[in-house]
Amino acid sequence: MKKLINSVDTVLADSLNGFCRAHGDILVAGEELKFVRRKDLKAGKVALVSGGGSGHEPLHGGLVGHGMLDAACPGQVFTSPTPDQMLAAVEAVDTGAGVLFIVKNYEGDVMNFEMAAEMASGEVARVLTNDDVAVEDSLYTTGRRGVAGTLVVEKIVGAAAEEGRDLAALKALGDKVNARTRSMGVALTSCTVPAAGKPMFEIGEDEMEMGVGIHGEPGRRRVKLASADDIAAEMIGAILKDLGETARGEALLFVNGFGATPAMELYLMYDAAAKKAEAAGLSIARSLVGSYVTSLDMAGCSLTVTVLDDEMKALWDAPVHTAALRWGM
Amino acid sequence: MKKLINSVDTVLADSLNGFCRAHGDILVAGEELKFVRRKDLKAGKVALVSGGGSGHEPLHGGLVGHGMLDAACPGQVFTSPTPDQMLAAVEAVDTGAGVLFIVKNYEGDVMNFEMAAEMASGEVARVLTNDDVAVEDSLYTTGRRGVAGTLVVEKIVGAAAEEGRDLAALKALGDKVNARTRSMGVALTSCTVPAAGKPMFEIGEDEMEMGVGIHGEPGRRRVKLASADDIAAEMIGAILKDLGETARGEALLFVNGFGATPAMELYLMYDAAAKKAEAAGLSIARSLVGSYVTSLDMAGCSLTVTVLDDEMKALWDAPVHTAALRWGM
Amino acid sequence: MSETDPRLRKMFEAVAQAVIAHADELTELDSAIGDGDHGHNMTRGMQAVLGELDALVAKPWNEALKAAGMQLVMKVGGASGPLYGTLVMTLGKSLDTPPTRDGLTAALHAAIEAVMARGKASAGQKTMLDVLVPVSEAVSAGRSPAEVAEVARKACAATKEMLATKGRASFLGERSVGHIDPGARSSQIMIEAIAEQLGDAK
Amino acid sequence: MSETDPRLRKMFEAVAQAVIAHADELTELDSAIGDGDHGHNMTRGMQAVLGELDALVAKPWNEALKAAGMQLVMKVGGASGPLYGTLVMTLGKSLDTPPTRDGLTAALHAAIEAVMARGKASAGQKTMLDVLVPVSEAVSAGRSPAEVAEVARKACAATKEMLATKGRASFLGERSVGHIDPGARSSQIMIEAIAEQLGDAK
Ligand SMILES: Nc1ncnc2c1ncn2[C@@H]1O[C@H](COP(=O)(O)OP(=O)(O)O)[C@@H](O)[C@H]1O
Ligand SMILES: Nc1ncnc2c1ncn2[C@@H]1O[C@H](COP(=O)(O)OP(=O)(O)O)[C@@H](O)[C@H]1O
Ligand SMILES: [Mg+2]
Ligand SMILES: [Mg+2]
Ligand SMILES: [Mg+2]
Ligand SMILES: [Mg+2]
Repeated sequence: MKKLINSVDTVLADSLNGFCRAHGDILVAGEELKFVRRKDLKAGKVALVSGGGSGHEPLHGGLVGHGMLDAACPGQVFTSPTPDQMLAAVEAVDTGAGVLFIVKNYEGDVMNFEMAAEMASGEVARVLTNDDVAVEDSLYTTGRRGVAGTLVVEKIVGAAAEEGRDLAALKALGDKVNARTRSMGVALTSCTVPAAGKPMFEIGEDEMEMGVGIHGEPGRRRVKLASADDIAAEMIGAILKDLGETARGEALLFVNGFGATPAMELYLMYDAAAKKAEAAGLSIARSLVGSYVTSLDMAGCSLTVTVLDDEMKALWDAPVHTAALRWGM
Repeated sequence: MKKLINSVDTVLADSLNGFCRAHGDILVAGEELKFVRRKDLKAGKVALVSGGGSGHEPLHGGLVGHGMLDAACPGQVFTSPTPDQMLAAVEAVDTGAGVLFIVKNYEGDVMNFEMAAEMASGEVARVLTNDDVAVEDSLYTTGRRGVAGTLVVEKIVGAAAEEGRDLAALKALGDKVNARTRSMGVALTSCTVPAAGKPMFEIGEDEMEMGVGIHGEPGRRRVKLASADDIAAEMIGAILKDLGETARGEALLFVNGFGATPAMELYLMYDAAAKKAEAAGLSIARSLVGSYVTSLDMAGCSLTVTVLDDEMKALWDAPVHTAALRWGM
Repeated sequence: MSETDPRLRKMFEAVAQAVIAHADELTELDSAIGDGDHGHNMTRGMQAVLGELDALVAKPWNEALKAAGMQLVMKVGGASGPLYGTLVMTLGKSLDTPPTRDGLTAALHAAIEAVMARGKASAGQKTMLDVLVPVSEAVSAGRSPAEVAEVARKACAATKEMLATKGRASFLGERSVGHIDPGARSSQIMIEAIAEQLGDAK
Repeated sequence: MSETDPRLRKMFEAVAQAVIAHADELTELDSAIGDGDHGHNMTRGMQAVLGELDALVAKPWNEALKAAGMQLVMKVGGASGPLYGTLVMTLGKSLDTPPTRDGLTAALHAAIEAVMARGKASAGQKTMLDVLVPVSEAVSAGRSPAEVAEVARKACAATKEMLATKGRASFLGERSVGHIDPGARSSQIMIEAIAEQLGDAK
């Protein structure tokens, strides 16, 4: 395992300390690093709290700040945070207007946030993200995973929260954004969890994993490495098929790197994906390209399409100031 | 070689097309992709033009926009652009106030920009960046390389150009920022140039290259993999030693990923580096953490320290809107 | 601190040590069809319990189990944290103290119901429930500790050929077949440790 | 288009093909002590020359060289582009047409001076100049094409033990020793191709 670390036991704390130190102008760390929160809270605003296993940086801590989250709870690497973390975060950021949890659909995350909601004293609502089309959404399974589309939900709902909307309205908006968002991922390499010290799976020089999530788990299929155009065609095809009738008009196209794939390749994938999406009749009105929802040091990327309406577009454009996303201020 | 590409011959064009497509709100591509320029030029402003081999994305194209560059010329991967590219860029962005070339100190870049300057009709000045302390700066050699510190020069000079300063003043400012900036890099893996198809060097699981540049060239020494704290201590030590008396007061600390190192590790390195720099008496007033000056898919990072004064700090804080750096607007 | 029942310390220690001793294997199993953290998660929880052991064993059985369950909830994380936490907390809530065989049967039943409710799952989905449910049935049926352990061993092995429809492994679809479920294995390890303690105590 | 001198086409073709045939080797050499692009850079330039060949060979020697040099400047990039471009352009500017032996000697001298000025370098720094300078001296001394090619071969081999103080290889310090310089090798390949042509022409 080749990583810039001090020891496997301190990776998370060392990294969080560096993160809070580098962004001390907008962020503060909670006690025992249970959460990271905005420095300046806004009284009367619904507080947005997210979190999940670590290893997906900058998600979620890098999305805390004006116009997005109020707090994020980092679990151990690829492990949901525990309810005491969410409780401490709620305690710290709830200014009386209630708290909206934004939770990626993994049973661990769902149950830990659920227990926290049961234990919390104030009002708590939840938006569950499940944008990954690689997982079949069936009544008989856990349902789809929440992946990179979570960032889009957090941005749009965050902007609406900043406007002063109430908890019920924000939950409804979050559910709507999630319903209009789909993602799919491909991995060229595995990733290495520091504590494990070796890659989670072996993969040949000419192979890729189609339909991976963001936890180094194997995908749906192991296939031969294909060209960027073919990969984009398969992923955009699956996304648009799943969106069905919703896939019309303007869209946001988000190409997300998994951690070890450089900007050169991400932009190349953006080109391939945008062409496919436009050929299918979508108009790409907004775009985001970069490594925002990562899987440690995995090489590969995911594509996310969010079908926009005017409200969502305006909220996407609204000012944001976090460690990872910043514009308009 | 595992990359998200269509073919080795089209990597650069495909990636540039995606880049210009994704940032079409602020950028336009020049004919034959010879350069990328700002969409909106500002008459009477000195034009800043940079460029260099590709494979360092988002440098330089990602730094084109309000408050930074007016145009960037992308060479082939790790190969300086050719004078016709700079000439075409100058032609496109010179509004009459002259052009400042910002050139990283490599003989290829130096000579190609020099030939372009000789052929250009308008007024052209040049700032040469050479922040890499891994290379001994001797009268008998090519001198130090320009690496990640180039971004700092481009940001600060770009902000000053926006204020309307003239060519001579901007050149002087660029030289000053460069003189107060030092960097050093470490690589955990090699990188793979698409056309070559295999890593540029072999390296063991327990080894690292200390003092690497950004072109996959071997560093000064091959050593055993060390802890983040020890790596940071060596790099910050070399940087501060080289800065000598200049290293006092406030500084910008920039932790730059080489392309395959995720945010988690970069923030961990930031923590280690900031502690060392502060223990040596510097006060870290500004910070930047991310993969901005990359070396394709190399794992590793560089540390850059720029000693700030009030003017530089204000210019660093000035609004900027590029693909890779954005704040205040 | 006085100990209400010396068996309690032995029980907690035996379970924690057994899980910790098998951490690598659990992580290995989770790497194949999950995200490779089950061994670490369980170890973190068991170490928290060991760290609080003196305080725990000063409590009566039911209070000790409630507190240990809360430790698991707050320390394990992932899916297994809330599930094992709920299991142990509910055991504590439902158990009479000192425990009787009938009380244990009822409490185990209640605890497994709580796990099913928390995880919206049932047996047959390739999870820890595929060990816990048959174990509970064997206990109800009056089987000996050694027999119960044997039931757990078989039930765990049987998860290998199952298709996962709950937990992360479900994301793999058909590819989940052919691997033992990590949570089934950790359940079996704990049951075995308990059975050994009860056997010795007999 | 009429050709002013049939030797011109043969000369350009021979040089371009020789370089392209050795592209992998040049890239290999550049990977060891540079950035691994020399073979690609040179191939790009040579293909540009071949692409313009009909137009080039319609010009007289000096104009053809000037135009070919400009092609190299605009297509090769890196350090070698401006250097080889300057070399060939200056050859064109300095050469009488049709070329004479004395004229060639003087033009080669001028061209190498121009390369040294462009690159602020001289022989002994582990660059193409370590081949070009002795070759120029051998030409001045009246050596035959075969002898000049032999001088180039030896000079190229001698760069192996040199310490680089110019070009990317200089960043490596002592680690640059033990590898042949890629630019020295490309120079040698071109000289050899030219010498063969001149030898055949004799
Ligand atoms: N809904 C559920 N009901 C019962 N058990 C479950 C459920 N989801 C997951 N599990 C169990 O949890 C185990 C995984 O635990 P762990 O790896 O610690 O958490 P995570 O899956 O969040 O990484 C699985 O092997 C399975 O036995
Ligand atoms: N200043 C210089 N003077 C003469 N030759 C040089 C100089 N700098 C580099 N070279 C030659 O250029 C060669 C490298 O060319 P190339 O790899 O195409 O460019 P780059 O070094 O920019 O990648 C070196 O091997 C060396 O022979
Ligand atoms: Mg997990
Ligand atoms: Mg080069
Ligand atoms: Mg797991
Ligand atoms: Mg080179």
